[in-house]
Amino acid sequence: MALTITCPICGKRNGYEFRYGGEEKGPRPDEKDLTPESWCDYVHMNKCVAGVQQEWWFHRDGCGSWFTIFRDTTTNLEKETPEAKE
Amino acid sequence: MKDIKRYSPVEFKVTPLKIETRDHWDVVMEYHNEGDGPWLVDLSHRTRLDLQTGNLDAKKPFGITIPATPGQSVLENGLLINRMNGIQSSIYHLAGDAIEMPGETEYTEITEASVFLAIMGESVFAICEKLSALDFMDKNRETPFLYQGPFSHVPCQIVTLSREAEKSGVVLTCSRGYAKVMVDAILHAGEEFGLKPAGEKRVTDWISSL
Amino acid sequence: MMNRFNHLPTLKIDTSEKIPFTFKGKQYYGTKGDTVATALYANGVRIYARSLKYHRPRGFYSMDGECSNTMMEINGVPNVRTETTWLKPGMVIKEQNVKGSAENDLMGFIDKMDWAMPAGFYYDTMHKPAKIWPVAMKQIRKAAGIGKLSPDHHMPGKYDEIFPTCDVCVIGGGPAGMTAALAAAQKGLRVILMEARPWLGGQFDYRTAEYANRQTCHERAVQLAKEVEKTDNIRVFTHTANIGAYNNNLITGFQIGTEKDSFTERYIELRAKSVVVATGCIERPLLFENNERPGVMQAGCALRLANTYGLLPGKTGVFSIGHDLGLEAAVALHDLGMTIPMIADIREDGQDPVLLKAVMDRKIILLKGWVATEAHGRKQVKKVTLKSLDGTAEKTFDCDVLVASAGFTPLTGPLVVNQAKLKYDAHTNFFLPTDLPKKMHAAGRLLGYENGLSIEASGHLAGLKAAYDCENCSIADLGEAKKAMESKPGPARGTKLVMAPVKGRKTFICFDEDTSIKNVKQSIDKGFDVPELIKRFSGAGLGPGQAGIPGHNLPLFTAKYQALPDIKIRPTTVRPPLVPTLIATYAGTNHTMLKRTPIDDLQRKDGGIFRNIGVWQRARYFSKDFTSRKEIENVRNNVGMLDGSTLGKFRIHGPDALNALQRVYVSDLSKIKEGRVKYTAMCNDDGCVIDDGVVIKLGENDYYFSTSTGRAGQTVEWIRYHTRYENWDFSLVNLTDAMGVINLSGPNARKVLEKVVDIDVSNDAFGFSEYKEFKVADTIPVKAMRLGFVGELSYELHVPSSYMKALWLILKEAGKEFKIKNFGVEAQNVLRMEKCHVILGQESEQRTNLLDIGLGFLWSRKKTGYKTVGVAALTQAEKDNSRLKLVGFKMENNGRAPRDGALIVDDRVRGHVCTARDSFSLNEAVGMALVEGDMSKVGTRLAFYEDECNGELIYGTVVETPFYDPAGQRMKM
Amino acid sequence: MFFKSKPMWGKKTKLKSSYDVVLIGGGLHSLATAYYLAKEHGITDVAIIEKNYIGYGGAGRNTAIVRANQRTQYNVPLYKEALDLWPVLTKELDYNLMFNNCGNLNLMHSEAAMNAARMNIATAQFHGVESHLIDAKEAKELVPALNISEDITFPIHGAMFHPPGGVVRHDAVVWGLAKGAAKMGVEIHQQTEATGISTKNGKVTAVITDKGIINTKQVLISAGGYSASLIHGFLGIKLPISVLTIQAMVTQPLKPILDHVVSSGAYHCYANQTLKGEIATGAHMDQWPNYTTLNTAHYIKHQAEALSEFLPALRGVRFMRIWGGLADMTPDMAPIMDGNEQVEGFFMDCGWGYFGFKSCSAVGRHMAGFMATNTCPDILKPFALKRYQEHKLMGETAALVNYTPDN
Repeated sequence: MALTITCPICGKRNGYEFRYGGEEKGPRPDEKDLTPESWCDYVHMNKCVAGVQQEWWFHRDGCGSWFTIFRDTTTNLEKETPEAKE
Repeated sequence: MKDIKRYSPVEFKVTPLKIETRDHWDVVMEYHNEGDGPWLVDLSHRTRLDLQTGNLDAKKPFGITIPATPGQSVLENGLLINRMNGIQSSIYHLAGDAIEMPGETEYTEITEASVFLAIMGESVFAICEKLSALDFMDKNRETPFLYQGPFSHVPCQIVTLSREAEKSGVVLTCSRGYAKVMVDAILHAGEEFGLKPAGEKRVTDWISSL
Repeated sequence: MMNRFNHLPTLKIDTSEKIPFTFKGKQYYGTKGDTVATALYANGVRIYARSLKYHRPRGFYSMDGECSNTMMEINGVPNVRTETTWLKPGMVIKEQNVKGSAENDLMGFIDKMDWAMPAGFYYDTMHKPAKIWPVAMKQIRKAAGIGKLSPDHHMPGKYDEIFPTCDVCVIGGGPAGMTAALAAAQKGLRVILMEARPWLGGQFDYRTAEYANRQTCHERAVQLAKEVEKTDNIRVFTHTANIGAYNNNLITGFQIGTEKDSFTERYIELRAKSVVVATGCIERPLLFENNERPGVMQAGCALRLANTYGLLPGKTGVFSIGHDLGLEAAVALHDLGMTIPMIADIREDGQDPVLLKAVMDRKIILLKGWVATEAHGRKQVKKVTLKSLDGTAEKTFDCDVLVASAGFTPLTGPLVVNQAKLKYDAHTNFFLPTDLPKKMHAAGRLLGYENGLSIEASGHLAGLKAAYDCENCSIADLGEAKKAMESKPGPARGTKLVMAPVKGRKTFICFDEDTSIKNVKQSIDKGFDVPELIKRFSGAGLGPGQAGIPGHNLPLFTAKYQALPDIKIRPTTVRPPLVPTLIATYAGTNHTMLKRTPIDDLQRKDGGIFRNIGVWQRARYFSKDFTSRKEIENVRNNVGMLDGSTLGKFRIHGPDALNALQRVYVSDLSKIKEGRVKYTAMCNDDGCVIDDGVVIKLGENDYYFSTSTGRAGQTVEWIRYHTRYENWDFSLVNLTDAMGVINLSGPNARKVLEKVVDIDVSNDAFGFSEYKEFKVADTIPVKAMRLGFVGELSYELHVPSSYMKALWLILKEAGKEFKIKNFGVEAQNVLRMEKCHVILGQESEQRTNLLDIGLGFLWSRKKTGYKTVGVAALTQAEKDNSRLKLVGFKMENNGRAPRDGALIVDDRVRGHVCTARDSFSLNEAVGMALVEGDMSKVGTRLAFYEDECNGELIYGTVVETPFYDPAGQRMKM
Repeated sequence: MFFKSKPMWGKKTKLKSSYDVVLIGGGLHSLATAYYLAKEHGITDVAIIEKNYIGYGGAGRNTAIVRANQRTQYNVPLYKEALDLWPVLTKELDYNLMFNNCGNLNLMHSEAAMNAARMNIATAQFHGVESHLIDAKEAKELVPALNISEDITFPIHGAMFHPPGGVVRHDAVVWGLAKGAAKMGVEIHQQTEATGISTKNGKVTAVITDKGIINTKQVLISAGGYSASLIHGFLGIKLPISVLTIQAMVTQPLKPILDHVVSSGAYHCYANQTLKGEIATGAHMDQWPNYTTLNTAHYIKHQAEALSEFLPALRGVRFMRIWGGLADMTPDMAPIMDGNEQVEGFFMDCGWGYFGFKSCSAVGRHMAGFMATNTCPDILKPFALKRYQEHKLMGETAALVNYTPDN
């Protein structure tokens, strides 16, 4: 397996240049509305999808951007859209 | 007070032949026995700037238009301007008279943040290939162009200035703290091709030939 | 020494040049171009090794390292495949895994003990009674393993690495691979061609049969190779084994250097847009009793011994084969002088008529539908029994070579490790790749083609498909190539798994692990009914040959034994590396990339003892006294200088700079005044402190801030991460390496500074927690802060890195009269501990938050609306009294300090010591510990349980903090 | 002459329409739970549902290292019990699990690391587990191949030496437990995939499989790396888990050269010699979730670079085979064991990361107790899912885990 990630700035690069930043969970919730459950849900809980998921990546060794991609966790290949299934 | 000196993080173990003192730096213009190339030159004393703003396209540093596409560079009057991303450019002063720091707050001087090296000569990409998986020969890129990526495991900015036979060469920067190990790694990789340290003059001549 | 042919066009040896080497302590000579195995063969060696389990004699069987038969120790390196290792002058070669010699192995008797060792016998034995197991285990360990490696083995040679990029990578330099490379190169693409042997040509290279139009295969190979070599945009890596293929076409391999190269071996990791796999075939072993007796060898092996290395494999050779290459080899070897009493061909029909005629012309007996059933001879083949497939007729011949080969096995490794699926194909009897990965193509013999023109047409087509992937080939061109391909003969019919009836007790399906077909049957009977499980249970395919011998036969046999339909025949998994690869080669150049501060050399000159701290190298001590007593006392009494350059340093500016800081820092930064230093902290979402540092306001929405050494690398990432949903306009510049930091601390610090600056640095003009910019000697620009981490009057001077040396030396000179000395990281650790200033990761851990470690005062509760990271967790956890709390403690009765890491216990663990020292400054033992909330009250007695204390506890008491200068006067003076 | 063989875990039977207990996953935790349900609680109407074959997942892919020198008092006793069970199980199952009690050396590369190790050692000793801090020279005496010179990236300061640890033949544990469980009536259904769990009024009623519906009141999901995805898919329960691929490999077999398990946190690398003579090594993980179990070139190179430094003799041996498995990592490096909390009758045993093998025997025993009595044993209580929302991470790791920036 050799992951490549497409950085919106630098293009397709070796996956090891990047850091994984977690499942896409939406914007930070407002702190005042957070219960222990909803806090935990946002901070710690994952869906662990075996399939295509939207997720964050940081181009650590490159341009320093945060961005999301769709990736099939069962093949480690990027997808254009969440539905793409080959 | 006695003479205050600024030091580059790079120290080549060869004898300088000609030294020029500039803004407290002792700049080696030429080393003894530089050979026929390829060469490695320390440019750490050369001014580098960071220009960063959400409004980058409105900026014209030193009257030069910043390339619109990230990864593209432009070389004009000895100044190399590299578009890094949507909001950021690096500016390298490669040759010519000293530049003055622009007054706007969007500029930050980063000369001291990195080690600045040039590798020149026909076999430069054979050397690079031993240290990085980045594709310097990518036909879809036009020189000069910028890579931000790992070189000898360290995140670098590498600008390919030319891929034309003996004019071939790159300049690269990485965190200053890596200077010694980076130079060692490059010299080690270049050994089989006869890579040798050279003085600033090689770069000045090279830049003017481009 | 055997006579060598020296006139064949296919030869790769130069008999005029002799190469000396040592084997079993004696000097021998090989010939230039020899492999180690062929040199030994030429010197009469026939038994190369003994097998792992039964110590059976083993000989030259294949040519490409398919099994461990010819593995030896060379120059101290064990398990070298001598068939694929070229002889070099002075090599020292030894046999392995023998008591005595391979010829006469004292362990040979084990071969007769196989009845006691059915598949998986270990699991059912040696554990009753329990105490025999440790004894038995020692014996097993001694018996297991093949080669010996000395614990102080030093690997000679130069190891290198390269990471090339290309458009098309072709794996395999045979006719299909070369044709593919040429096709892609003609489209203007950058092509890399990898070939495992030192020369191009593949199976064409050693064959003198006709390719087409009276040209021999060998001549064709030479012609193609010349064309490849003169094509500029094909880069050829010969003697380069492909070892891995990964998605997105990352291909790995390693190249063995020649005398001209600067490396012994080098690791190659390349990225290609498209890949063509043209790796060809190896031979599928024939299964019969004693099918691995020395003297039994594959057809290609016998042919190559003669044609490539000039060695006639033996005087008399019986052939039991299942393919035309076997017939071709028989004809060729006959012509070179071998007596061939008989060829048994498994096939009833389908032989190439030209070859049939050649066999007949030579009056060699050919029996169709016959097969070898047993090889005889204790150490070497002396005789062979052959039978008709129906078992009704039998013949026995004397011979010294038995060429045995059932069929071909495609080398699909690179495809399979890159996730191609294999499907059993009844026509070729191959596992053929079905779902090829994107932009990966297969060509040549591995698809079943045997006709030379077909092989090349398939190579050409694959080369164009690869070019198409690179958008350099039209659909029309592709269509034409496809048509050309279809006009050539299709894949050849392959032979099924055919065996004459044998019990299989000495019929080996895997040589490396001595797995017989009897063992496979036993495994299946026990419920291990799929090849993958049989592998695990019986060991078949797990040896150094990487399943080169059993890879094809095991699934076929498993299916046959269970009478499974074709559709259920499942191949075993292939795992990389596809060729065993030295750790030295994989490691390559192995650069260690660590950072040095701008005054690294000065610190070393001053006797600094360095340690890695994160990505940096830092001076931890300045003497061999690791208590750092002198350094500590000098800071407390005079003045010390610490290189703090590794601290993270950043500038943040732009319209939303303050917003970004408010998001990540727990303090309210809207209130910082210019000229002041604000100490604050960042938490993660758990409220756990991840970083602390200072923030300085340079102007409106323009700040300079510092981070701890460990966090510098992640700070930009962190701030951008936590603002990634906001469309904020702010700029971050990492100045960590741009600025060196000198920490000037101690009661004399001001006196030193006064000497080198022109401005007023009195306490009134430059007080605690204040920030100033000034120049030293009118030249060196300094950002100065008054801080108190070590608890003394202290200046933190931030200086452009190029000036660091100059300023350091100026201060050192100026401080001479005030007894200025270096201090290192350990001294700082103790000094700050006496002040109860925390170091993150030392006094904090994942379970503790900002409040737990006593930094709650940094949290500005009034600051709302910024979604500050960690605040939600702090609010929720605030009232939980069971959490760990950081406390200070002193030891009872002037006792010594507990060791760091000691536990605090009652009947269970209640906490642990973070840092504790016998303090020179205080003349008593003090420390900080994390304890459960109910034990955190001042006055609580703590019982310390140290490692190796044997239950003897020492005691201390929770006290008020800090220990040193509680009023904090010294740092403010 | 040859021993006559019989299928080790019984003839293949047809799936029934109901069982007292259904265990999803044919790995070690499931097999051990089944074994102890039958052995200690007399519950034998149990079905193990395995999509592939038993031991296909982590059970067959780990490098079989066992030890009990964890960091916290919650973990040490559990692993100690597991360690003590190997010889017991060998006897009970009449199957040689090949426990090689060779001891583990965990290398320390700085003064700070030595201090951190001291806390683990004190914790171990406090709980009656043997573990000692030794210096570099002593480490070299135990492992002569060790490079204790100063000129490597992470010079060795010493090691945490844990004599009771070692290596167990992982496949043997799978087959032995399966044999033992099957003998008492547990049914093992391989090539059977669980596709859902039915609930009614907050109670488990059935497990849906590709071979039919099974009515049951109790179900355990203990499917290694697949657990989190199944639990979310079947019941909508999200877990604080990231599923990563962890890789391991072996070299060609050698005569004895390494007598202990050697590991290094700084180098992200461990190595031990198997009974067959191969050097088994691994540890580095790619930090992004994936279910591929594929190996990476990056990893092999990393491993070679690390070994080249601290066990340089191994530069002369060749890597032979590499494979991958899944590790379901939690933020606090401690597992999640829970039951009857989210849904009545639903139990989970997951989040083991790469510790699942070491713990399987003891955990199976306690999970069996939990399921048989519907009362959580004290030893498992700290591992409940609720700890994450109560801000009570376990402390099994001191460091912040790195695989997401919001650790």
